[in-house]
Amino acid sequence: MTEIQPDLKTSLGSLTLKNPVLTASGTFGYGQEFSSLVDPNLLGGIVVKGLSLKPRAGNRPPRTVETPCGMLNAIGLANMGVDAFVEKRLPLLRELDTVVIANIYGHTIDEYGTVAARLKGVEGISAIEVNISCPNVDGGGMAFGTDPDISARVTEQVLKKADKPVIVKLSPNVTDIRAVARAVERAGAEGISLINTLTGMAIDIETRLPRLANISGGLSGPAIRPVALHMVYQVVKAVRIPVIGIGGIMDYRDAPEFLIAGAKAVQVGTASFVNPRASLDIVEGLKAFCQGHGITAIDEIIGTMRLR
Amino acid sequence: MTEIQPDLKTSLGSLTLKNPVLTASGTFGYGQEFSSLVDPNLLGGIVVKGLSLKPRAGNRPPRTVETPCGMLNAIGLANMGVDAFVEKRLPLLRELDTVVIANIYGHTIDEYGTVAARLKGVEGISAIEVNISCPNVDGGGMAFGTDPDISARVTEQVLKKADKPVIVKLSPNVTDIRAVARAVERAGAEGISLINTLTGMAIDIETRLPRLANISGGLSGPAIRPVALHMVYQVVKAVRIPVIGIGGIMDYRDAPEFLIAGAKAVQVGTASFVNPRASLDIVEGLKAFCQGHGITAIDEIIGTMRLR
Amino acid sequence: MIEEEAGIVFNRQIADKTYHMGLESPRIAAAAKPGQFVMLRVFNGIDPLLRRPLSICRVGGDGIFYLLYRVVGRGTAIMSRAVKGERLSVLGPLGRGFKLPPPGDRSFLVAGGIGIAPLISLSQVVDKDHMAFLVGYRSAAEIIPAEQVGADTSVSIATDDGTAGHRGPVTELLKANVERAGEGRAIVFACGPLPMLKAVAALTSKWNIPCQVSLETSMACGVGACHGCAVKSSSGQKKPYHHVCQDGPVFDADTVDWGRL
Amino acid sequence: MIEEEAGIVFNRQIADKTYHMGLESPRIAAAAKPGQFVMLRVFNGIDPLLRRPLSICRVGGDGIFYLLYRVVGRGTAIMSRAVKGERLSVLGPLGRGFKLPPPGDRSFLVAGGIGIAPLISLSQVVDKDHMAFLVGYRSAAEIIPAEQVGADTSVSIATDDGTAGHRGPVTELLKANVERAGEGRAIVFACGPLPMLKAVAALTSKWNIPCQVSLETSMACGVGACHGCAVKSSSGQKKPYHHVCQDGPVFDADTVDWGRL
Ligand SMILES: Cc1cc2nc3c(=O)[nH]c(=O)nc-3n(C[C@H](O)[C@H](O)[C@H](O)COP(=O)(O)OP(=O)(O)OC[C@H]3O[C@@H](n4cnc5c(N)ncnc54)[C@H](O)[C@@H]3O)c2cc1C
Ligand SMILES: Cc1cc2nc3c(=O)[nH]c(=O)nc-3n(C[C@H](O)[C@H](O)[C@H](O)COP(=O)(O)OP(=O)(O)OC[C@H]3O[C@@H](n4cnc5c(N)ncnc54)[C@H](O)[C@@H]3O)c2cc1C
Ligand SMILES: Cc1cc2nc3c(=O)[nH]c(=O)nc-3n(C[C@H](O)[C@H](O)[C@H](O)COP(=O)(O)O)c2cc1C
Ligand SMILES: Cc1cc2nc3c(=O)[nH]c(=O)nc-3n(C[C@H](O)[C@H](O)[C@H](O)COP(=O)(O)O)c2cc1C
Ligand code: FES
Ligand code: FES
Repeated sequence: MTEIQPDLKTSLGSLTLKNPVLTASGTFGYGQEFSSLVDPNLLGGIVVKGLSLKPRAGNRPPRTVETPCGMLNAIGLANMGVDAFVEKRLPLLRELDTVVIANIYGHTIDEYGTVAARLKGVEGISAIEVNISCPNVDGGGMAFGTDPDISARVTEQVLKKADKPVIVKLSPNVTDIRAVARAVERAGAEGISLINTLTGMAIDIETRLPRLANISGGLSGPAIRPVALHMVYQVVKAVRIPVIGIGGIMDYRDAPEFLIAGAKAVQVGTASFVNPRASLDIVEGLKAFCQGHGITAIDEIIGTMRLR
Repeated sequence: MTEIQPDLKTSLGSLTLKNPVLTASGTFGYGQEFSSLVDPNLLGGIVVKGLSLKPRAGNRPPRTVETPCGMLNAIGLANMGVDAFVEKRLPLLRELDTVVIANIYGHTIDEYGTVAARLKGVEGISAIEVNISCPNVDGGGMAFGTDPDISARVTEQVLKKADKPVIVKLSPNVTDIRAVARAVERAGAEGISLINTLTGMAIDIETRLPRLANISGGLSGPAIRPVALHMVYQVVKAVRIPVIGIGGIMDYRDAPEFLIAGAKAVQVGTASFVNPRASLDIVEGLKAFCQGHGITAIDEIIGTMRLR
Repeated sequence: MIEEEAGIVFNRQIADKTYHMGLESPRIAAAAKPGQFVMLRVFNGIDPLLRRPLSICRVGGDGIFYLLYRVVGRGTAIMSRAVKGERLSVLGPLGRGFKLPPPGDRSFLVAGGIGIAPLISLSQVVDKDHMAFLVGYRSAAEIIPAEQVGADTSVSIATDDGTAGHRGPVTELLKANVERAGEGRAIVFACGPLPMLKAVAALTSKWNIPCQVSLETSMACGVGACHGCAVKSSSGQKKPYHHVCQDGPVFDADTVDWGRL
Repeated sequence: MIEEEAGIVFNRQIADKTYHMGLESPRIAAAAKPGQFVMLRVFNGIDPLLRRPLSICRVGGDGIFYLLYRVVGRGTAIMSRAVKGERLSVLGPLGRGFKLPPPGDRSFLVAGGIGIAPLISLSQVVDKDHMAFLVGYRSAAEIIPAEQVGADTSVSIATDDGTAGHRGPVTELLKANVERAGEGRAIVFACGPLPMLKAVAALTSKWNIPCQVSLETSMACGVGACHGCAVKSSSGQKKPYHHVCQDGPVFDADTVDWGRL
């Protein structure tokens, strides 16, 4: 075991990351909230909170509730809107020496395109991550991302308006994640990230009220990791574009599971709430893991799951 | 708080249960394994391990692995076959003064019917629970239960051959659980139970082998409870037939969540491994809960979720 | 914002279901202001998963800060079993604390039960000659010995059942105290259960006296990253929702939409 | 099968990463047979969720039974921090233990590391005059003081690195002992890592000596309800898979398909 510095670089299509650890959208604010504890420059990248065309107030509270090894959230995609983001938050993010990815969503297919268009020519954003898990207002409330065709149309629309690499973030609440993955690949996505949250709910048995004002919400955290890992594994086998694994990654031992399953990078979400330094700890843990196993480049473990 | 004896009786279509707590298929063996610790006569009912036409050896080990607040299993539906069950296990089950439900599955739609036919005229079984979560050999490996039409056809086939009430047990690995629920209701199911396990996997980062020989398995335990509760809530609103709630119920505080969401009964699965007396503790806990809240009959809380 | 493993200096029960804990963290102790809080990781596992928000009750000169907490669920139950010497991860100090009144103003500190916690530290910095510290409990059994946890002023008590002090809600004490004080600049600081806060907010609004309240919501991150801790702001505020962890936990009562709480 | 909260009588480290725990449960102690195991709930939460299977190392006359365990992961780490007086839920005794040889038969007990646990209780019931107890370790640092945990016979040690006893695998000790013993009815009992068990099974099969092995698999229920603990049986057996928790954990070596383990 020599103390070599393993090469943690990884690539997502045309994007190169200094290491495979990003923060997940909606869990790291706009990158500044944790900056006194985590130097974002040491991360592979930051995915900012979902941006919509107009500012959104979000859902009524309560918006979060703890569940076994997880949490439900129904934030309701509260955000300042894409224009305010570019004006107020991006200047600071631009100073960073790491990849910044803008997570976007819309209420209609067109709106997805419009948000992407607002980011056209804007400097300091390396890629767009398209959240297709939000309810499709035109489509009766089921999420865009539950239908391969609509997922593809959203992807095409964003690609038409965007001047940056487009990553599509899939919803796990589907029968066949591979079908959605293939559809967005065919539509031209440069990468796929998954999973977003599983839909769930909780009830207060004393008041008989749902614990979230929105009734249902998105389940995240370690509880969902096995589901996330399986979907990542399935999608890696179904498409050729790079995959980013997300879901319940808490520490450096969880991240390699996703890499071994074939993900090129991972995103850390809920873990940042529990341990604000989680993403950085994972970068450092991965380095030590490589050193301890004589791995000189993280690439060497990606997609290397063996079979019995 | 008077010490009245609350009435815990509940009904599932034509079936009456002495209380709303059953043991879930595959987690309580054939009812005898735990009998020195739990008197099955005190439970609302027992659902036996899934029965197939022929005996099945099951998957290669390892078959189980622990995950955050949950476990994955890939037992592979190991069982002695329906005929051996009737001959060897049923005689003892027949002595019980509680509802015994036979959980069945097939590799083809026809086979589902054949298994049901083998239970025709057989005494000691109160109802059949049809597991439609197993991979559809004819259908490329996706489970029968992921397609509303096939789910309906399985239901019809079983109904054609069975002389007992038929409950269909749904898979949660679908985009729209309501569509499947409505399809099996239309096909004539007398009740619906849900959820079966979520598909998941885990990888050993040292050996880079999947932790289950089968690669993927079914996630159960408290981790999945929020997902289960949400699906139960959705299905209750979508159908008129009774719904049995299953998924991560560990103690008496979890069961009322499902009842309040509208389930007429619950099944206790993984909890029995952690606490063999879990099902009985839940019966007793429900009784105390009713007493503590001035509820004279458990019926009074079913489907009483309030909205803010 | 500091995150570190703080050693438990002591952890003891001081009233029914109520515990007092000292944590050694010179950096957090040095930075804390009255009304701020910490996010505490109650143990080193993943269930329960999230940190618990707890007000900084008091800061000692010795690099120790103190919590006062009531056991209401799993997290606080785990806390209550922690022993001296254990180290717990603390993130803090967080949020905006109380804005202090100019010296000479009369301060009325109004607590309901465990709501006394953030007001203890406030009581140490406001002008003691013009302060009344009023605490309501359901019953005498619940009384938290305020002097033992750092209130170096005497506290007036109200109990719902009359087993100690004034019989009736603490708002009646507040009314009496404010009336007795008569004219002059005054301010109310309140922390406690929602119905109490609503009543205090309604009274101070009627009296036209400024009022600062410390609010509680469920929190996932505690630092403004998740947008989980929203409370509706009153009309006329810039944002539709305040974030309790960043904009609060202390708010001017008239900036909050009490009807939606 | 009994399920009850058993009080910890002691819990102490006795070798590198290895602990010895006494649990008071007169009913389980009274019912236990050598080779049986318990399913232990390492603490009262839901993560880690499942019980841990552990062999009953020894039973005292005083209603206490003893475990010998190695810290390998989260559950055993939690166990190692438990203190006297805590109560842990135990389910047991479970499974089928060793079938005892008729008196006069020569017994060879072969353990690899922590595999010594079930053999300790066996050593107390087989004919001491015709027994050899052989234990292999990687290194001297790992040696578990067998007499301290209840072996009232002397133990021969082998270490891979030669830091104590015979240098080499414990199977070499076994070979030497069996050869030295010469003709006459003999039986081997083995517990330890899989490669060791395979080697022992191969040797005894060659020698045509009966061999009983205690196997480990992951277990969810421990009582035959989940079908999780399968190991492939050798051809000619009635069932395609044994269930370790019910049919074992002790098996006749020739009933197991070693190629598929
Ligand atoms: C800014 C702030 C300061 C606080 N200061 C104190 C204090 O000084 N002393 C004290 O005893 N309590 C205080 N609380 C309340 C305290 O956070 C909760 O009592 C505690 O989180 C309950 O955790 P539990 O695991 O015991 O309960 P559970 O009910 O098991 O907790 C489940 C979840 O609900 C959340 N939760 C439950 N009750 C509350 C609540 N009242 N407010 C916010 N989240 C809640 C928990 O954080 C957790 O995520 C404060 C809350 C906030 C927001
Ligand atoms: C019948 C039987 C008897 C045993 N007797 C002993 C004993 O006396 N002393 C002792 O130290 N160990 C014994 N073991 C092994 C012991 O069960 C494991 O070391 C222990 O479960 C590891 O738990 P963990 O949480 O520390 O490790 P983790 O790796 O965190 O456990 C994760 C999961 O894997 C399972 N697991 C991990 N290792 C094993 C293993 N080797 N066998 C079975 N399941 C495993 C755990 O039970 C748990 O479900 C026995 C195993 C069996 C099946
Ligand atoms: C509070 C919260 C807010 C989130 N907001 C967004 C969002 O705006 N856009 C998005 O694509 N995903 C959002 N997510 C999903 C996460 O990015 C991530 O996909 C999910 O939480 C699973 O990862 P985890 O288990 O590591 O948290 C949010 C998650 C949480 C917990
Ligand atoms: C080991 C194991 C075996 C199972 N076998 C079956 C089965 O044979 N048939 C079936 O319908 N469900 C089976 N299930 C699913 C359970 O009945 C239940 O639906 C699921 O575990 C969720 O409930 P829980 O979280 O309470 O365990 C099995 C579950 C486990 C853990
Ligand atoms: S708790 Fe996360 S933003 Fe306030
Ligand atoms: S562990 Fe469940 S059957 Fe053996």
